[in-house]
Amino acid sequence: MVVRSLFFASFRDLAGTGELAVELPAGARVADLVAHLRRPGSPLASIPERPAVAVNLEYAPLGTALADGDVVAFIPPVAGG
Amino acid sequence: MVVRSLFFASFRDLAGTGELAVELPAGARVADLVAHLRRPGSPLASIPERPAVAVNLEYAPLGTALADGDVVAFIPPVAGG
Amino acid sequence: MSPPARACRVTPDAIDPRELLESSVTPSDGAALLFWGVVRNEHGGRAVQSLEYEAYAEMAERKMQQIADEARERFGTGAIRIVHRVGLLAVGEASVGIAVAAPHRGEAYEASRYVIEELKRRVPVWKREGYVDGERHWVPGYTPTVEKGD
Amino acid sequence: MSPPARACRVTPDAIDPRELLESSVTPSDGAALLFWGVVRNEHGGRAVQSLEYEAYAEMAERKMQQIADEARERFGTGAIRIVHRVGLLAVGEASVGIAVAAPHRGEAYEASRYVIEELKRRVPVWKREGYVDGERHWVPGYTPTVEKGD
Repeated sequence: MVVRSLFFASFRDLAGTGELAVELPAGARVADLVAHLRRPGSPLASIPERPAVAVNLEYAPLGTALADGDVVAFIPPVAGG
Repeated sequence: MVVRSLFFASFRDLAGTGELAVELPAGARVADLVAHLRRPGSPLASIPERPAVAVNLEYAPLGTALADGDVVAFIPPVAGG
Repeated sequence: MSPPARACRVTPDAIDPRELLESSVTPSDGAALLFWGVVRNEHGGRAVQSLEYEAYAEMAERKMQQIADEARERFGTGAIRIVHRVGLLAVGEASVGIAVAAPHRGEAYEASRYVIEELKRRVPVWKREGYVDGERHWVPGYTPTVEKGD
Repeated sequence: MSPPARACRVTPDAIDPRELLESSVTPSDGAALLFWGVVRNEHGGRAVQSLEYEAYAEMAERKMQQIADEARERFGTGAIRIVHRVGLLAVGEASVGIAVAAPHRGEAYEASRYVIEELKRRVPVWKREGYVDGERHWVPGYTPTVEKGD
């Protein structure tokens, strides 16, 4: 399956892009996507081990199972207002 | 001496006017002006015995001594906002 | 910093929220809070059609300025402006606008609340409600307390 | 009463305080409170020249609407509208406007404070400060907490 990964603010600066399509094995969870992005040599290797993540517009725990086409946004610490 | 007495809102409705010039003996206090206005037969006979009063734009106790030309405003309960 | 000239006003004109905010905020402020009092369609269970505000304008402006100064000192805010409208207002129109600018938002909330509560207690303004049946009456309010003993 | 369509928005356009207030107030409201967040000229002792706001707009609007709905239910207010600006803002410009209408003022103060505090904790918006020397950096913020255990 393929999930859309979105990066904002400082995470986008690291990634060098706002969006990546990532292929993952069936049954993968958010934690697997995080591990994939943090692999040694990845531009996102330095993101937190447990980043805040939203799946399809809602904050979601790292154990959340992913499905093909899901949109997974990586949310650095927020600073609105 | 003569003081200017101002009436607002329900007090003006009672007085039938917004302003009266009142002649008072030298040494008169606010309480004397109130007593004068509340005398039997006066249109203002029904105002409270101890109304809120401002002398020259500041709330003032009934014992305040008056001087010629003072402006004494009778302040019914306020309801701004 | 001293407040702008005529920071507190009684006026027959409609209140402009943008002007109130922009004339209050300075570059060192991070927030402003605007209290916007509006005419409701009912009071004490009775349908209100209009509200007529009357003020002892000269004293009201002085009292509003005193309250604004107290709030600025007590809560450490930036500029505070208070505009109270007089005359005949329709339901939904603003009767009072209070802008409080501040470096940080906490002070703005406290000062704003202080100003509206004190305004209702001390500022010589009155309102007369007009009902749908044509009757009118003065809304009972607070009797201002005179600080010094009498 | 349900809030007006698109009560909560992310926009690159300047925020209009009058529109925010007037679209929130209904005839049964007696007060509205407008929180107005503005760009300050300094942060952590450093002179700020501009602030650039970025949002995950679709999710930010959804979160702002959730917060508005929570506040309406919790404090019993009328309509709540939240508009957050994105893009490059100068000192003094408004980054966020929050209008809370209510029959009585007490609820408006509580709900307004709730909305701005929750907005800062949960809404996916970021800001990058630009200093006078040309340097820029992302302002450290809150890490949103995920409610369900992971």
